[in-house]
Amino acid sequence: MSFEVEVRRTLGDRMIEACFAAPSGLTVLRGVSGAGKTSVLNMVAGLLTPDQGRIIVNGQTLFDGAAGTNLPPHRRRLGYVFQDARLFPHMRVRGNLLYGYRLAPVDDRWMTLDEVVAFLGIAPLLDRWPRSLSGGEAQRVALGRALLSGARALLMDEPLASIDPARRSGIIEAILRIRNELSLPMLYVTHDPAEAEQLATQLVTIGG
Amino acid sequence: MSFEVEVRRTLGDRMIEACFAAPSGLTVLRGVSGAGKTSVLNMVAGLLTPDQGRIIVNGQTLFDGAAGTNLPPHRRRLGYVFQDARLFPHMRVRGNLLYGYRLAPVDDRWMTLDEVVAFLGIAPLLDRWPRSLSGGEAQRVALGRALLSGARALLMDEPLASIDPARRSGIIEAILRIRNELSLPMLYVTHDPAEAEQLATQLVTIGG
Amino acid sequence: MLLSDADWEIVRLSLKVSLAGVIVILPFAFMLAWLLARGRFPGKLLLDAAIHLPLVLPPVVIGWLLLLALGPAGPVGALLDRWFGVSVMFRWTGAAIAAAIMALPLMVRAMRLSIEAVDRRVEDAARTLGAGPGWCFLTILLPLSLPGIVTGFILGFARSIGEFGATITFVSNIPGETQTLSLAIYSALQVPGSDAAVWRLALVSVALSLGALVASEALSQRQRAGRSGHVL
Amino acid sequence: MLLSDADWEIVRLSLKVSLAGVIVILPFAFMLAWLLARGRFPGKLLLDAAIHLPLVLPPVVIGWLLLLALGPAGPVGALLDRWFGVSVMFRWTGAAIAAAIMALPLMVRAMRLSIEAVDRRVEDAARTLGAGPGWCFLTILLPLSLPGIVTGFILGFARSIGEFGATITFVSNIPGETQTLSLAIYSALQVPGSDAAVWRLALVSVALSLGALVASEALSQRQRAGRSGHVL
Amino acid sequence: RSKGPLVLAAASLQESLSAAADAWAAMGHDRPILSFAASSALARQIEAGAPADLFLSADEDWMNAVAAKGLLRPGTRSDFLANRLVLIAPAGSKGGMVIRRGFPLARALGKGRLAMADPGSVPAGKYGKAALMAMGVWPSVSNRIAAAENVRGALAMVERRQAPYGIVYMTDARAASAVRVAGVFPASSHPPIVYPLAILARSTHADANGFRRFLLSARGKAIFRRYGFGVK
Ligand SMILES: Nc1ncnc2c1ncn2[C@@H]1O[C@H](COP(=O)(O)OP(=O)(O)OP(=O)(O)O)[C@@H](O)[C@H]1O
Ligand SMILES: Nc1ncnc2c1ncn2[C@@H]1O[C@H](COP(=O)(O)OP(=O)(O)OP(=O)(O)O)[C@@H](O)[C@H]1O
Ligand SMILES: [Mg+2]
Ligand SMILES: [Mg+2]
Repeated sequence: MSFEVEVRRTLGDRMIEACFAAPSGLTVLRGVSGAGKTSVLNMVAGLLTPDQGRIIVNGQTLFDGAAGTNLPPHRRRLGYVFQDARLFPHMRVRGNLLYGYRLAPVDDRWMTLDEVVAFLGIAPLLDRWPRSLSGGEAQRVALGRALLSGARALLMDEPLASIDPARRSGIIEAILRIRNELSLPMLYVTHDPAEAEQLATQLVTIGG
Repeated sequence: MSFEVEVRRTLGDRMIEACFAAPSGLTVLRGVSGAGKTSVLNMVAGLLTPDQGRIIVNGQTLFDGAAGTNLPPHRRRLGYVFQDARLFPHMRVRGNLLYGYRLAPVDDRWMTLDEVVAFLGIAPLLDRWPRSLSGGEAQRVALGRALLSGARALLMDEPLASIDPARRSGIIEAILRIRNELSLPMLYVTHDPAEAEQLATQLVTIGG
Repeated sequence: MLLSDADWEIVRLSLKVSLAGVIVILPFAFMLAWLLARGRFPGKLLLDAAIHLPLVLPPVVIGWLLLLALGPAGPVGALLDRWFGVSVMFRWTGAAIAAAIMALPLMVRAMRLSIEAVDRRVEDAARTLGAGPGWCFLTILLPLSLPGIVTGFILGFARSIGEFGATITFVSNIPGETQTLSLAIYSALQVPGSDAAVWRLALVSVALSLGALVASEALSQRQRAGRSGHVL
Repeated sequence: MLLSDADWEIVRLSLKVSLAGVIVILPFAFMLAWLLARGRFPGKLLLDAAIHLPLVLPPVVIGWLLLLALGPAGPVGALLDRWFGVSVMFRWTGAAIAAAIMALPLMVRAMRLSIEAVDRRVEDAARTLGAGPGWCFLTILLPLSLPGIVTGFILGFARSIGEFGATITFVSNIPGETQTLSLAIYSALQVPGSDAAVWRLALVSVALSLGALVASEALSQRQRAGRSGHVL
Repeated sequence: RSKGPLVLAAASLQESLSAAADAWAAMGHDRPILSFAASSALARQIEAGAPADLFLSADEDWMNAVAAKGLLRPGTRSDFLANRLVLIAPAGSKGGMVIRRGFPLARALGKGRLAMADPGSVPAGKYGKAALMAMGVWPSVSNRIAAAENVRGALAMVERRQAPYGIVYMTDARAASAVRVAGVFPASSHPPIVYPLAILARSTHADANGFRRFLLSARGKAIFRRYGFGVK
């Protein structure tokens, strides 16, 4: 099993619950707006602590409420593409892309800067500051940053939301290659049925 | 003519150009990521000053480089749904929604809070702070805020990007109603061909 | 710790002087902070430097400059006297002016920091919704700068409670009129063997600003709790 | 304006004292600001209050407290002497300590304001990319708090150039060792008819901090220009 | 380079003692290091164990406080200088005043204030208050006092015409050109004004006693007499 997630967490007066196991490949999470998709990714990433439950990724227990296990985010080594790009405003695009790359053990890196820059088409942006990027440009940089971090699994929250159809198909191809060739497990949030169709090895509905 | 736009502006080493006239109804702007769609909307809204050109909306000249005309944003009365939601962090959802409503002359208002809340499905959110909203929730509030401002035209930058299919069709219906019944001119950015198909009375490609 | 009536009188006066000074200067400080954060005009650096003067010069010199400007023989002082028939010499109002001037640089700097941290795109959003520059300032910039205003207020209040040199030089040390806590402490320090009085008054100073601190923390806590309900 | 050799000596000493004090205290100030902005621990309010003390109490009282603690007969002073054989009494190091202590509250408050304005979600992003808490602090929080650090530095530097009461009380007024610009101005003020000397020295003070101001403005201008290239 | 003894001296001795130190240096000795501050601050430094050689206080109280703690070298204390108290007015103002019981000071002040060092704490102020009480005019002017930080502050107020009259030492009046002596208080109207001098118990400097003896010598006293002091 690549992801085994069984969590529960109260946010304000809402209760977010999720329970699924994903064999391997890419798991698409869907659900209406506000269902809790982002919250689930945050819990898997270690940014939000579940009230109770268990999170196991690639056989490693990241969180276990009963046993008191709770790995901090930087030890989980999950590449996370946030719903908002969340780039580092004080680093140029290149610095953003290499932030996780430099922290990853050499053996864990499975992509180079050049590869990422090429398939995301962000070569002209490398020396720019994040604040000057367009919506789609920032989103691509955020995607590249996560891919370069040598992660053992990917969490992607609507990574293609503001990317034009031409680029989108190129990126989808790359994601499929990562899924198939590197067999990296992924959790992927999207509202686009076509995208889900193309990418998913499994579909999970949150708050369904 | 509802929109007559002919502008040129340099951003860094990029030159953004647009030249189009829209008869009435909803004009979809498309173009690859970074083409300049957001920049064009910002110029129409008065947030970015063109280096040269003219912007006329509903026959009123908002900007004319040659004549030195440049109406400040708050006099243009255009409802703008930003690509990022850009809610006011220090006001609750209700305060955000009513911000423009309260500033609009009573006669200019063409929608009430109740109507907006109903068709966007944000009734449970009214007393929440923006920071606690999910991506799609924030996007809907931003949409509602612009609709309530009694604007004479609407600028929408991927307003449905992170909204689930079920809600999306409801909102599209509402937009169509605004387009047809109120005959409010709109500039609408989207990457989704299906959305463009449903909504557009005219298609304009930026940076084509 | 028991305070005598005279001590209470000093406390009351100190509060009056500090609060009056800081509250009156607050809007000016904010306008200056705004000018420095957002404005582009010739002489901006000079204005910036002038605001820092009360910090850079020994307080006694500031008191002396105030005296030259606002004293009966000074240009401003003469005008005040001629037009309004008021004199701030040897009056608590003069002490409040000294307190305000000494607090000014701290207040401006803190507020400026907060103003610069405000996301201008949020203000842009307000503009498109029909808010003119003034309304946008009041409803967006001002509340979003609240952390800087609170910090500026606390720094300014604490500074003016501790203000000594400029006050005694400008308006002298007159019990009941200009003898604030700091001046009373100084007087006590001059007398051998009056350590107990020094400690007592110093503790009162500390208690006053501790009170202000608690109030401000509570305020900003509440504010922060509200806005950042998002734990994501 | 011509400065005598003695004047230059005073300027050199003032710079040494202020810079040494402010630079040495800077990391501590940042840690304190961080603790107050982010920490939750019992006694936080007390720590906060303690940091404000140098602002609230008349400087002379702070000088006296320093004397009691760090003087040869004081508990800390005795330890310093026994362990390291150093004494700060009547030494420029003592003046630097006084300057640092007086600057501390201003520095902490400014830095805290900036730390509180940092978007924690950006730090979260760094964490998911493999940055441990320490690395995240160094590469994200610290640079994003730069405006507060610059402001804190300027406020602290200006404050210590203007510092007088605590210094003269703690380490006296010894030419060439503890007589900084402010103390020299005080000495000149004590001599009737020496207004020219007062003005000269005051102008030097102002020039020094104007220099610091220009440097800081240039620094933050450059930084701001870089990051906010977005005119949208 | 070798250094002379460290002398802690009351701020009002600045010109005269500097001249004496120059004379001593001209005789081939290392010039003493002079630190001028308020007597209270200097005494507290001595109490804290500061390593100085001589103490010249502006009044007996602080010398007594230091002596009581055994911090003076036995047999080295002497009442060194004497001073007189005078009533001053701005130069160019009219009207002399014979100072005797019930002299019309309150009437002469009119709406103005009487500048003097803080009568509650600063030596010159304490003497002044005693003198006014002896003359029986204290009750009529006690609410018209402008209390300054020290006697030089009081002098400055009259120099700048903030106050029509002031009470200062004869030596201060002599040094300032912008004031004139309006009257001299009878020596019997207040406790004798003496400046005690002593070597400190912790003094280690070989020249300490030599400089002390020079000050007490005829040559030394002549210097101080030039500045208007009475010498014993
Ligand atoms: N502090 C809070 N108080 C109340 N409700 C909260 C709080 N924080 C989050 N929520 C709610 O929790 C729900 C889950 O949010 P989440 O961001 O996980 O949704 P999502 O499935 O990602 O939605 P979207 O598709 O719109 O991004 C939302 O309805 C949100 O409003
Ligand atoms: N300061 C700047 N320096 C250089 N280039 C800039 C600057 N500001 C904006 N740009 C560029 O201008 C272009 C237009 O940006 P804009 O946001 O208008 O694009 P867009 O069409 O909205 O793209 P998207 O679909 O990704 O949102 C982008 O390529 C952007 O990188
Ligand atoms: Mg979400
Ligand atoms: Mg865009």
